[in-house]
Amino acid sequence: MTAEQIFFLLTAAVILIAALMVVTVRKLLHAALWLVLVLFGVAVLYAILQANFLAVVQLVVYIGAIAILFIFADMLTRRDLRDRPGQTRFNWWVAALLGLAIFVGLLSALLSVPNVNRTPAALPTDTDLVAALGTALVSPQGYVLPFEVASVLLLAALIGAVYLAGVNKKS
Amino acid sequence: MTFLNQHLLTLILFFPLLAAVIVLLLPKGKLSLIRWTAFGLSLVPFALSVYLWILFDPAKSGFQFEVQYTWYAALNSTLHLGVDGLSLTMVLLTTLLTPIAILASFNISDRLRAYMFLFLALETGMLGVFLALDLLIFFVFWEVGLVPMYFLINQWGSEKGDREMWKGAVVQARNYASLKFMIYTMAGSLGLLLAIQLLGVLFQTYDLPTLTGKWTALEGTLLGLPVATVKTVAFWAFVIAFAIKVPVWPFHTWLPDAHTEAPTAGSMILAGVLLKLGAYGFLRLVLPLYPAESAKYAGALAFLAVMAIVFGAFASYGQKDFKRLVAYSSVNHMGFVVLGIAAAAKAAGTLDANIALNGAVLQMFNHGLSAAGMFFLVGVLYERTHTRNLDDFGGLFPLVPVYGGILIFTSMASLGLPGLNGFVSEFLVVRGSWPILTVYTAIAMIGLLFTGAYILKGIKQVLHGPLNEHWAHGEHKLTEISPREIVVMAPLMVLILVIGVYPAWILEIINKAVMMLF
Amino acid sequence: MSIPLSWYLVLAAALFCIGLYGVLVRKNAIAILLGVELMLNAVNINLVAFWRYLDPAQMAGQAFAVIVFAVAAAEVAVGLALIISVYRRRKTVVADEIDLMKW
Amino acid sequence: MATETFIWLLPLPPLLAFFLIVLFTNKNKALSHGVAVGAAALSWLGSMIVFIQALGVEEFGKHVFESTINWLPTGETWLQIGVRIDPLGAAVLFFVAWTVLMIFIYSIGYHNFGQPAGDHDHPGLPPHGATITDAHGHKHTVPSVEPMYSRFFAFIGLFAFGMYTLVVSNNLLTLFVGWEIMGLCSYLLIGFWYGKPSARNAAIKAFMTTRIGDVFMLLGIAWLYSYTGSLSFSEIFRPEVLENMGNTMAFARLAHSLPGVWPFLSGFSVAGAIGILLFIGTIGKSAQWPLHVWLPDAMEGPTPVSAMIHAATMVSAGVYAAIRMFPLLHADQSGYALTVVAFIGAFTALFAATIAVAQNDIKRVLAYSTISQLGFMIAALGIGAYVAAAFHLVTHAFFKALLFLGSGSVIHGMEHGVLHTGNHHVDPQDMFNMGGLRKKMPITFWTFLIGGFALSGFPVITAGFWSKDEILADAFAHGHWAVFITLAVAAFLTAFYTMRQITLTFLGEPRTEEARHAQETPWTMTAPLVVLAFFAVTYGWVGIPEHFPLLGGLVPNWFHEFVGSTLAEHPEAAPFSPIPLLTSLGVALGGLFFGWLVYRNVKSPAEDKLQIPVLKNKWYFDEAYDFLFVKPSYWLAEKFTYLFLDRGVIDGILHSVARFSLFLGHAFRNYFDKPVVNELIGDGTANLVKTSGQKLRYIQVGRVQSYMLVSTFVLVLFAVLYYFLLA
Repeated sequence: MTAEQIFFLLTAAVILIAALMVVTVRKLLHAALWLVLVLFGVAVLYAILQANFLAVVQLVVYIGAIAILFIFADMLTRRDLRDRPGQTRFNWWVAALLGLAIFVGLLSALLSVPNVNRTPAALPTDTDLVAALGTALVSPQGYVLPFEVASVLLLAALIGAVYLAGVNKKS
Repeated sequence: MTFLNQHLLTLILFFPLLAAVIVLLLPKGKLSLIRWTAFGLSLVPFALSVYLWILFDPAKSGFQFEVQYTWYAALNSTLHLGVDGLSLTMVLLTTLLTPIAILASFNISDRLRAYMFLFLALETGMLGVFLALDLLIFFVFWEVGLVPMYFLINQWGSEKGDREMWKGAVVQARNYASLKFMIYTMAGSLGLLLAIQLLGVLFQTYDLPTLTGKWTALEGTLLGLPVATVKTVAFWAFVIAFAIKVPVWPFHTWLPDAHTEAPTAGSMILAGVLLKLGAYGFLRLVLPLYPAESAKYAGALAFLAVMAIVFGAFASYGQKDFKRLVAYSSVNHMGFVVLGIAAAAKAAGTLDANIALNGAVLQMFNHGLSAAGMFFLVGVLYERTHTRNLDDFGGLFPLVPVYGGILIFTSMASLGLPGLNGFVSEFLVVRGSWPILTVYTAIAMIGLLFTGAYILKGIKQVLHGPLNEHWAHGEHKLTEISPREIVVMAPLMVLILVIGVYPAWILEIINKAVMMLF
Repeated sequence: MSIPLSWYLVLAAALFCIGLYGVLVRKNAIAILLGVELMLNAVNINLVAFWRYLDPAQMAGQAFAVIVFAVAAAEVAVGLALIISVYRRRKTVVADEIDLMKW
Repeated sequence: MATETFIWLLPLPPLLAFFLIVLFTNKNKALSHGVAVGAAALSWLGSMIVFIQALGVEEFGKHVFESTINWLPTGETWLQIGVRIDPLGAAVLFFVAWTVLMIFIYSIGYHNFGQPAGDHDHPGLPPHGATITDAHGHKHTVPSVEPMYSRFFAFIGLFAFGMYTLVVSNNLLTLFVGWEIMGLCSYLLIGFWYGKPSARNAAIKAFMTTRIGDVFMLLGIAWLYSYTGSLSFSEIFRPEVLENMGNTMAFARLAHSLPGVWPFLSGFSVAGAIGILLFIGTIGKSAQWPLHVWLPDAMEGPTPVSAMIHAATMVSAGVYAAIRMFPLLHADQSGYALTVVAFIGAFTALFAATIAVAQNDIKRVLAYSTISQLGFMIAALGIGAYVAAAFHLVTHAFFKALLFLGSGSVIHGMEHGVLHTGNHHVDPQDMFNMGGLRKKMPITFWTFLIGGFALSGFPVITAGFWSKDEILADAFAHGHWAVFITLAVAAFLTAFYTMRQITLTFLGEPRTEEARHAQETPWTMTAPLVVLAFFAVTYGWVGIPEHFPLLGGLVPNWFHEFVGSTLAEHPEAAPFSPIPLLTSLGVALGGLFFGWLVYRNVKSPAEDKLQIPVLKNKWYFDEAYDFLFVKPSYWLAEKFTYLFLDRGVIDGILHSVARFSLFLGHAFRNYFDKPVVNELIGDGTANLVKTSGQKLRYIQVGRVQSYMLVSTFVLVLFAVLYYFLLA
């Protein structure tokens, strides 16, 4: 077992524990903070995988924007659940069983990938991976279409969010 | 010019449809604009078919001006058009009668655009049958022609009159007539469709020239039956479809109803062209495809033809309704066509058969002229008096001398007076059939005799007699035939006379075609 | 560098199922969205891992990971906006109480 | 221009006149009759030129004028039509040209040209007279002009065209064309005053009765054409063709299958059968028994003129056609065909003469007389007397035309009288209303007398004597006793009723006020009478038999030589015998004498002892035909064919099909569609869905997570199923 593997297992443990906390803690604000930890762990994984750009984006977008958004939303609505007893629905065990079943299914599916215990492929030495990603995203031979669709989606989400969350002054 | 020559048939066939659409696009209220546009546009196919007539080379065998377009490749059916002397005559008749019929319907103002649209669409339908050299196309146009005529009878037919089908079931006469016309013809064509499909599936083509040789040469078994049996069944399927259309006795009873209830121009086209579709079917399909069966069953066909001639004449004589009288005369006259065809079928290839067929085809053309004229004249009277009952007329001659003269002239053509066209064709049919079907021809003479009887009855009941005071004065005053109506009659009368005096110009083309075909 | 691919896959599967569990059992609508985020991250791990282990020259894995980011951002934005909007009207963020369309 | 080409033009002027009048000049009376008479004159002139040229040709019978053109394409060959003038044609053309021209001229006067329009005249009714005021203020009623004056000339123009066409034809087809066109004109002219119900019925009767004959004739033509491949006379009368037709049995198959049943019919040769079919056409056209009924009624036409067409020219065409077909009839080996012809002719001659005796209408007497005289010709033909038949045809045409025009003149004169007295109940055609007209109408009287004597066969000077004598001589010479006796009796009756007519009309004293005021007719009417009277006398002299006592040989028997040369075998003139001569002298003079004797003092029909009902009523043929044919055919047409067969049976079957379909439809709807399809399947499904939906809606709790739970559960379930069942 190499150091790298140990590091990976530690990170994985952090991620999973934090994730479990996210779905179980009573206080939503704490859950959001646990989520930050999960996200951070994932960023570490990206780094291990040498997807440096994504690791940075993960930090900036997820932790910096999305997680903060959750915290704000929680604060805006926190009055509500403060006095209620459980944060978990009555049939949590059904969900847990189902989750377990799906986990088994996913495992059996994922692990049937040929040569599943392979080691990483060699990185191309002559190219800058970030530049390659950028080119791939905007070149017609690459993924400009999904990219553009995503940008349209974002725009739509932007407008939609403003419209939904904004206060309608007339009513 | 090259374009015109190469696509002449296509133009003739589809121009009326184009014209129909154009008429539909005109502003609604401009009645005279619609009338004149429809009339003017309908002259174009006529001009084209006259041009076709001029270019046509009677000495060449086979079809001329052939064009073939892909149409339904999956079924191996193509839009294959072509003319020979037979179809050329019919095309000329159709394109001649349509403008005349349109001119005859200038008095219509109710839903005029739709009326003219149907008329022009009808022309395409009829021309399609005459021009098609592909069985499926033939059938399509055969059915297409029904629809406009159905609506013309149903919507613009005579408004008065009921028909009791059986005790308690009284329907409006024009509904009854249009439905009977439609259902009867369609019922007849079911067998035709099946038989066509049989041929098409068997040979993987619907092309008539290709099929003819293969089908007639077919031997052995088919569908588990001897080919001869299958052919006999298919033969009768064809014959019944066409016999209903012609119509041959006893399938004729739709005709008096439809002709009587149709609007004047509708009756003209119905008698002038639509009936010819059936006879044309006999000539174009039945005789070439079933030479052996035709010869075998010619006697039966001749029997039915003679019944049509005799009973058609009798029934016509027994009418009190002027239009119905003329309608039954069509049964009588078309009987001669079928008699000629039967004779030709029995003795194909002989001189007698040739003469009989010449007569039959010429009779088709001639009946188209005289029947259209007669129906128009009945319509002229009906439009003014709103009655067709012969008992209401009588003594009209002093009131409408010009009309009377024209009526007598046209009646005489219908009667088969020598010197007018009807005689030539009837003489040829009788001459051709006599050595082949002697007894039937002799019996048919009873019909010829009663042709005289009903024609004279018509003239007597309408024109002759003491001056009719009812129609002579006041609001009922009968007005003389108008210049427009004379213009409608003029081309018909001229052709009637010209063919009667010198028939060779048209018979030469028919004769050559008949010689090559059979 | 000798972490097998399967480790990533197992991790991603586990994360996904935890997220799913969160989505299914949490009462708070915001918490449900948190679960969704977990699931999306699980997917992204898979995408990047496959990119790295199969063919790094092909940028498909990374590119779609980027797009998943975008979708996640959009989802959170709209989702939270909806929740806030509902909260303003009904004074609740409990998903089970937002049941106007039942029956 | 070659004569052959010229002949083509002969029929055209009247046709042109017809179209000119119909299309352009019908408003102008003078122009119309000018055109018509001019056309008739042109044709007359042309005919005379052709006739004279024909006389100049040596052996004209072998070198006829003939010209043909292609008319109808029939396969590889053509049906040819053409013109031909041979000796028979020339002889007929001669009298046709003269009589036609005379009719045209006569018509001007008869229709009162130049008189004012009538007070109450309608087109379609005879003119009733006009009232005019003269210079002194007196009112007179004068004859008024015919309202349809121009139309009349158009019709007779067309008629003349038909007659000329028939005469110049070299083939049966154009002969038939002319024949039928005349039939049409006959119909139009009989029905000229279509306002009179009797006229319109008579017109139809004439057309239909002759059409019966025409239909048979058409069959004969078709048969002849298909047998010989031609219709031209020169082709079908070639000796080898005739011999072939004469020796071939017509009904061989019939005779074979029914041996001895119809020996008479099966004995016919093709030539005989075709000949008889064509001859039936003649029976109709020439009004022979049993198709004679139309001709007397045809007198409903404008009095003398159309009557003349129906008595002198058109009906002669029937006999002409029969004479033309003589070689065919003669070729029949069995001889049955000629026997039939002889029987019909002789019977008609006698039969019609008996009716003529009892008629009071001046025209009807002449009509029956015509039937009878045509019977003479037919009988002559039947016994093989070809030339005699043709000779009587020509002479009869002249004197009968004369008599008819004369009778028209008489009627016209009487109408003057009627207008004068104003008593319109007096029938100007009834001979018992006349009497003593010889002083009032001298020209008419003398010409009528000549015509009457010619008809009676007054010896030596009249044409009728020579032609009738020749027929009797032939019958006697060839031993046809039955025909001889029958014709002799008929000739006696002829002389008798002719003298009765002359006596009642002209002799004695006027029996009515109207007859007293009768007037001679204008020159346009009397001039034709004089012309025709001339021929009625002189035409006989061209055919005096060579062996006739005293006169024989003074003039060569030109007619016999000329017309006889038409046939391939020149017929022998009958040898002279005193018995037929004495017979014809006896019956003619005797008949005339008795006619005068009996009727000189008769004043009214009541005193007429010969008004026997059976003769008066024409042997009840009209009634019998009405009962046997007309009424049944009407019943057959309306009741049986239309109402029973078409409306009842055929439409009944169709309606039954419709009814059965309706029944099926109703049954299907009521017993399958409604209970099974609608209720069980249609409504049932809906109800099932509705009920289950109502039950199931309670699981729609509106909780997002519950839905997700369920869907996840199902997902897992399917995955498990997939895994265990399919993978």
